[in-house]
Amino acid sequence: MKIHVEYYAILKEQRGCSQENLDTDAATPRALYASLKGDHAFTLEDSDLKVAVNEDFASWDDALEEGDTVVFIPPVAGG
Amino acid sequence: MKIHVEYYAILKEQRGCSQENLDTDAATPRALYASLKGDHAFTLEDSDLKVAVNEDFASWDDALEEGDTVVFIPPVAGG
Amino acid sequence: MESPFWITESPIEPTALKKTLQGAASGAFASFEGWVRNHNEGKQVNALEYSAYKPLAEKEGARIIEEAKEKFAVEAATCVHRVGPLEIGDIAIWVGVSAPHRSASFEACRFIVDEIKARVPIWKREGYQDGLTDWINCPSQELRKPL
Amino acid sequence: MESPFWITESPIEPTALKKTLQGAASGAFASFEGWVRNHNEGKQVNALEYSAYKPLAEKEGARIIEEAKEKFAVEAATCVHRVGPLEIGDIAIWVGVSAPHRSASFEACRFIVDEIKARVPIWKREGYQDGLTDWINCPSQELRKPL
Repeated sequence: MKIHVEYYAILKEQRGCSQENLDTDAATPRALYASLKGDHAFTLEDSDLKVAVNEDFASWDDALEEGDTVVFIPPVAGG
Repeated sequence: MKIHVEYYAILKEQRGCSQENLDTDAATPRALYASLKGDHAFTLEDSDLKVAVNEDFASWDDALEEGDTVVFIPPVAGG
Repeated sequence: MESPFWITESPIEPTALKKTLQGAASGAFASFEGWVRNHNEGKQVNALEYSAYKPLAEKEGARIIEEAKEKFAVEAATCVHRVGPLEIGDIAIWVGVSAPHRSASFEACRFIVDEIKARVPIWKREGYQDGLTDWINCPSQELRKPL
Repeated sequence: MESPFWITESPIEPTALKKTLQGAASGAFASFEGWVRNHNEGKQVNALEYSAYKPLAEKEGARIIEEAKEKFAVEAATCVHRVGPLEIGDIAIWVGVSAPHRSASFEACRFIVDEIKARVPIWKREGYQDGLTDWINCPSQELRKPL
């Protein structure tokens, strides 16, 4: 399944890029993050993050669909 | 005893002037206001007002002294 | 040190006032402006005038700012109140507070506005469409005069 | 209708923003500015950068403003957040709320700032005098890179 992932803030720094297209077996954002965390040694746990799918907040166990854009959201610090 | 009185806001309007010098027997601001209220038909009771003597808040029963400046302060409405 | 509270007859200039509160240690700035409204308690306001007992107003206003600095972790605070005839939309009061953190800036700003409205000898007279006027917070007069 | 919340890379101009909130029925205007400080948690900050996930940040920010309008008797409210490299003293966030009465203006302004800090995907990276950097609110990294 083809998934588009965008990286921001500390994840962008740790991944070394701001976005990529993946071909993945991960059925949910949770599984996708687990796989990426293993590949890239991300320091944040999924419990530190929120997740967005297609430009809105989503649940970690929602089913991913072909062509979805996924963004993992590190702890925010605006203001 | 010579006392200087300044009038502001509704009291200035009801008195028809902004200040005057009085020769009065009133020993306290309370007595002075009672006398002025009778003379000029002020609509406010002393319980509606605060009083200042010589540019700071004072008590209604403080003793007035020769040359004091007295200001009766209607309910405020700044802001 | 200049007084942190004063009465003015000139239009209030928030941008210039804010600059006086800027310090490199301040991360938060809260401010409040009181604007002249076109209505009050259901009546159409078309003229308005503030007056003050200036020496005591400035003394009491400065005390309020000092109290705010004692109560809250504030960097700097200023308040200006305008008097004289004002028009709809004019700024009657400006309060600005800078602080290291936002909580203190909000709380001090609110405290200053509330205390000034309650304690400082400033009065407001409104003129209405029917030609009558009211001294706000004073019992209504039998005889009303045009503003 | 324009969105009441947006992300910008340009300097924030409070005076122009405030004008958009003026209405003849509003008597109270509360605003908040977040300024870049020269220190954070005891460390000297000499560089700072905000970044945002812009589409979701603007969507979530607009939701917060709508919530504020539902919760408080507000006339109008706007918030702008700046991203990119900022310098000490720059405005990172501006929130302005006009309302008929001061309570609602203060409470809505505070609510908006608090919710934006908690919910909107914006990140801050600080650079310190020792050359190290931190992503604020993220566990420290072992390997730190210059900003």
